[in-house]
Amino acid sequence: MIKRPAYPPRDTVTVMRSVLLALIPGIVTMTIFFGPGVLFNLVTAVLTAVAAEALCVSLRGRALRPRLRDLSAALTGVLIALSLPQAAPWWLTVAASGSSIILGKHLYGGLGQNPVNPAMLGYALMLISAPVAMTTLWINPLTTPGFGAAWVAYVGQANDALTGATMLDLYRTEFLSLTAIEASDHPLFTNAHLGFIYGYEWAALAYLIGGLWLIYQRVITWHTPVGLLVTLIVITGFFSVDPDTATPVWVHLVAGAGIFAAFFILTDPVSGATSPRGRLCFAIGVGLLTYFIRTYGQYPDAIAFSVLLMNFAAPTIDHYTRPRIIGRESSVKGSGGR
Amino acid sequence: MTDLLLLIVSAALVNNFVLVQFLGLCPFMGVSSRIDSALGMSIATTFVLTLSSVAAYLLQSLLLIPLDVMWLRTLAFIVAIAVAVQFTELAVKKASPLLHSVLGIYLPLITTNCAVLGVALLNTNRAHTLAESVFYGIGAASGFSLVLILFAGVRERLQLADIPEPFRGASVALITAGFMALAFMGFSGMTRS
Amino acid sequence: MTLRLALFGLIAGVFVSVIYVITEPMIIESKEEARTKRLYSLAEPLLNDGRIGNPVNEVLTSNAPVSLINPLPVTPINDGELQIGAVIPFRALDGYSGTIKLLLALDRERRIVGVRAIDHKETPGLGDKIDTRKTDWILQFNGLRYVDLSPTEWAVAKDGGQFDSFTGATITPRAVVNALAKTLAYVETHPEIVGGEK
Amino acid sequence: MRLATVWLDGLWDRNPGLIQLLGLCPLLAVSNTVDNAIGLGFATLFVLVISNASISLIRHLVDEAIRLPAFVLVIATLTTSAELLIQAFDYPLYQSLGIFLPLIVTNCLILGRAEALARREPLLVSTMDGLAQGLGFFLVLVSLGAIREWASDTIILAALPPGAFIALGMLIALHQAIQKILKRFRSKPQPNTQYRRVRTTGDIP
Repeated sequence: MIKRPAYPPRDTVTVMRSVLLALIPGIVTMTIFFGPGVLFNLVTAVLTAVAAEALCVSLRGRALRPRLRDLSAALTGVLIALSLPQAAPWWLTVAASGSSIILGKHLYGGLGQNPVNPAMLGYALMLISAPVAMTTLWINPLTTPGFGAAWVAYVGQANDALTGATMLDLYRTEFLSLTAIEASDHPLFTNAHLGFIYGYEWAALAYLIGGLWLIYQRVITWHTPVGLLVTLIVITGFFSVDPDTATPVWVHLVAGAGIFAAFFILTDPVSGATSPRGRLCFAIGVGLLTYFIRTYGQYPDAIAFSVLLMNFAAPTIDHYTRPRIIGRESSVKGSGGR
Repeated sequence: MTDLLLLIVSAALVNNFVLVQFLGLCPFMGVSSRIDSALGMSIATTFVLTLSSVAAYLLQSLLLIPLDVMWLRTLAFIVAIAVAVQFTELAVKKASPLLHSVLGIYLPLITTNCAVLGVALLNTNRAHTLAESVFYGIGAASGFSLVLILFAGVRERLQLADIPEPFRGASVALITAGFMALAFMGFSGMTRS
Repeated sequence: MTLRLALFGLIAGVFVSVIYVITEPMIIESKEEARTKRLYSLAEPLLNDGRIGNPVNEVLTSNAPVSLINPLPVTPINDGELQIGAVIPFRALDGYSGTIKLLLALDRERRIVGVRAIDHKETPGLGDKIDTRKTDWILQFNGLRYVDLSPTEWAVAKDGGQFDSFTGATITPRAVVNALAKTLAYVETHPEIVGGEK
Repeated sequence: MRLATVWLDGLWDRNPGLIQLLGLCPLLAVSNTVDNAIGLGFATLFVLVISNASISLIRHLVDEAIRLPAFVLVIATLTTSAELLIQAFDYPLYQSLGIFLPLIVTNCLILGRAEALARREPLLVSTMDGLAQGLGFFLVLVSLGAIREWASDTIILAALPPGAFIALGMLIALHQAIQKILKRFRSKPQPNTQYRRVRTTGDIP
């Protein structure tokens, strides 16, 4: 195993390997509850990502081996696979992963130069382009499919009985006429172990463990995950005065991509803000936007949009929070004036 | 009051003037290579946009409708905008020469910023009242300013990137603006009007 | 120089005015033709015999559903002197993204001739399938009368009704079907709107 | 020879839509369907040709002080006329073009050609330039419309705002790639790219 380094690891391969290792508990839990579709997605997305990376690098006539060995394409593949619906057909995974790498990364010259998070860009592109597949093919963890059923979904004929909308979506569409008590009679709540939502509770816990390990390893700092999760808890708590009309706090926290994103998506060092204060602003921004888009927007899980929006805000945040080098610029912080 | 605030949110985020309604793209692409110049352009545009919203409303309700010459609308509005820009320039010059040296260069550009004429036309198309016109103008201007400044920040960063040759310059800028429009689609459907 | 500019302005004004005077009658005709064409695609069978009358504002009774605006602008369709049907606007207030505006054409027996969504902000690829430019979903109501089904059957299949919704969106088709049913129920009790008798 | 350059510039080398990035607003907004694209393309072409011609005719009558307002007046007059004519002959087109029909007034391309060329050149060259630039704009608008309409059957994104930006960005990349290949075959060096850009879009320090 990797020892706890005394200083933050600078080398890309080490960082990527740590993040991939930290995702293992999440992948295992997801597979247990949501079936082998998770693994199909994973293999497809990683293969597509690596192939797209190889294609782009060789088209530009650059050296191939160092790019493939740094694992960054594979990590993008894993992240996009874990964000997609578990009963996604193969073409959706291929398109999402391919567009992440080609449009999100190599259009801007490859590793370290992308202004937005490639995985979230791929996700958002698919959500707009194939909204039916992206919103209806989520596996209901109470009816985990076997290998056969998962394969059938993978080739494009998902069984309606196994799939549906996400929990966040159900709150927006189906639970509207119910009281909070009636809504919590949903089998996904009554079967849950930790009182959250069946299946999602263990997945969230697994991502949390992986994420905490990353902080312990000093691969990521606490600012981003704490910023996002605290903001999400505070704002959803603030607005859930009337439990009959508001989606409960724990659903916001556990049912969507909240914890996964807090540790593995927002922490992308390239497309986020750079200073600790900037990262905190970035994460708080994502939290606020997520709440408002989830509550009032047209598309269900808002993490991807919020991350993209804050990615675009990151350079401006940096512009105003970056510690200035003394003597180089007159540093009137926050005013931007010259 | 809530309605008026929603009008701002709608014009600034949900139906962002630049990224959703495609207005004011020329300055958006032209003046967004640095945050500081974007900031100057934003302030100047916000001022003129609000002023011309009011001017267009008055022109329409005091002149065009009573005389029943609505078909002269385009002609009348563009003249009003040109006058508003000229007026702003003079006023700023008198009030603060310092401000004029900062904003002066942006002012002539604003006459042909289609967002300014666009906001006037949309106000009349949607039969906005005076208050609604003003708030719609403010919303449009803040939406324009927001994306202009954010995009300038992104473009400062892109200048350092090793972009593949055919995509350099306008191509990558437009595609990135497209991704920004994609992110703004998260806001779609937020105001229910 | 200002004088010269004013002269330019004058010439411009005169030029535009001349064009306006020439085109004005054509514009009125063209506008009317566009309106007829839009109604024609909705109420074709009725318009084979009938002609579009002038819109009238019908004042509704207090029990009118929210799907109808009051007073209701009704476009009658006449065959000679006799009214053989009407086109009425209605709306569904509970779409996924706000109000969906629709048009409904009924014959004098209150049979649906056509329904169209004319303005909505539903999600592209999901809720926008109510639009005839995307799918034919909304054509399934053609030929139905309100009394052909029981009130509980006037609902989407998910709510135990007769009408299939489309994959991915529940809210939008539900909103349309419910608003349509309420509108039809009201017209059933006020048949004079479409030129019929009780 | 002079006219050949005018045509080559308008259609390819300095295409208004792909190189000068003028008239971006209508280009992106109205390219959702081919019909709209053709309608607005023609309207713009009409205004551009006649405005170039008339500005060339009055070029000795205007001096520095009233140049800009006079040009705007000419363009606004022509735009209003185009608006009225389209209403008279194709009302549904008028409705689907919405505010982008009156917004031809602020299309930087038109004022740009007036400033850069028509106010100095004789009638024939100015008219030809208007035709060439307008046709260049028309072709980009219609191809963008065709691409977006065709792609939107399978990719919903193509019909939506982000699709417009991305499709135009891709077209520009294609143009730049082809231009690079063409460069190798052309014997004479490229025309000076430091053209005087119109103040409407110029990059400001």
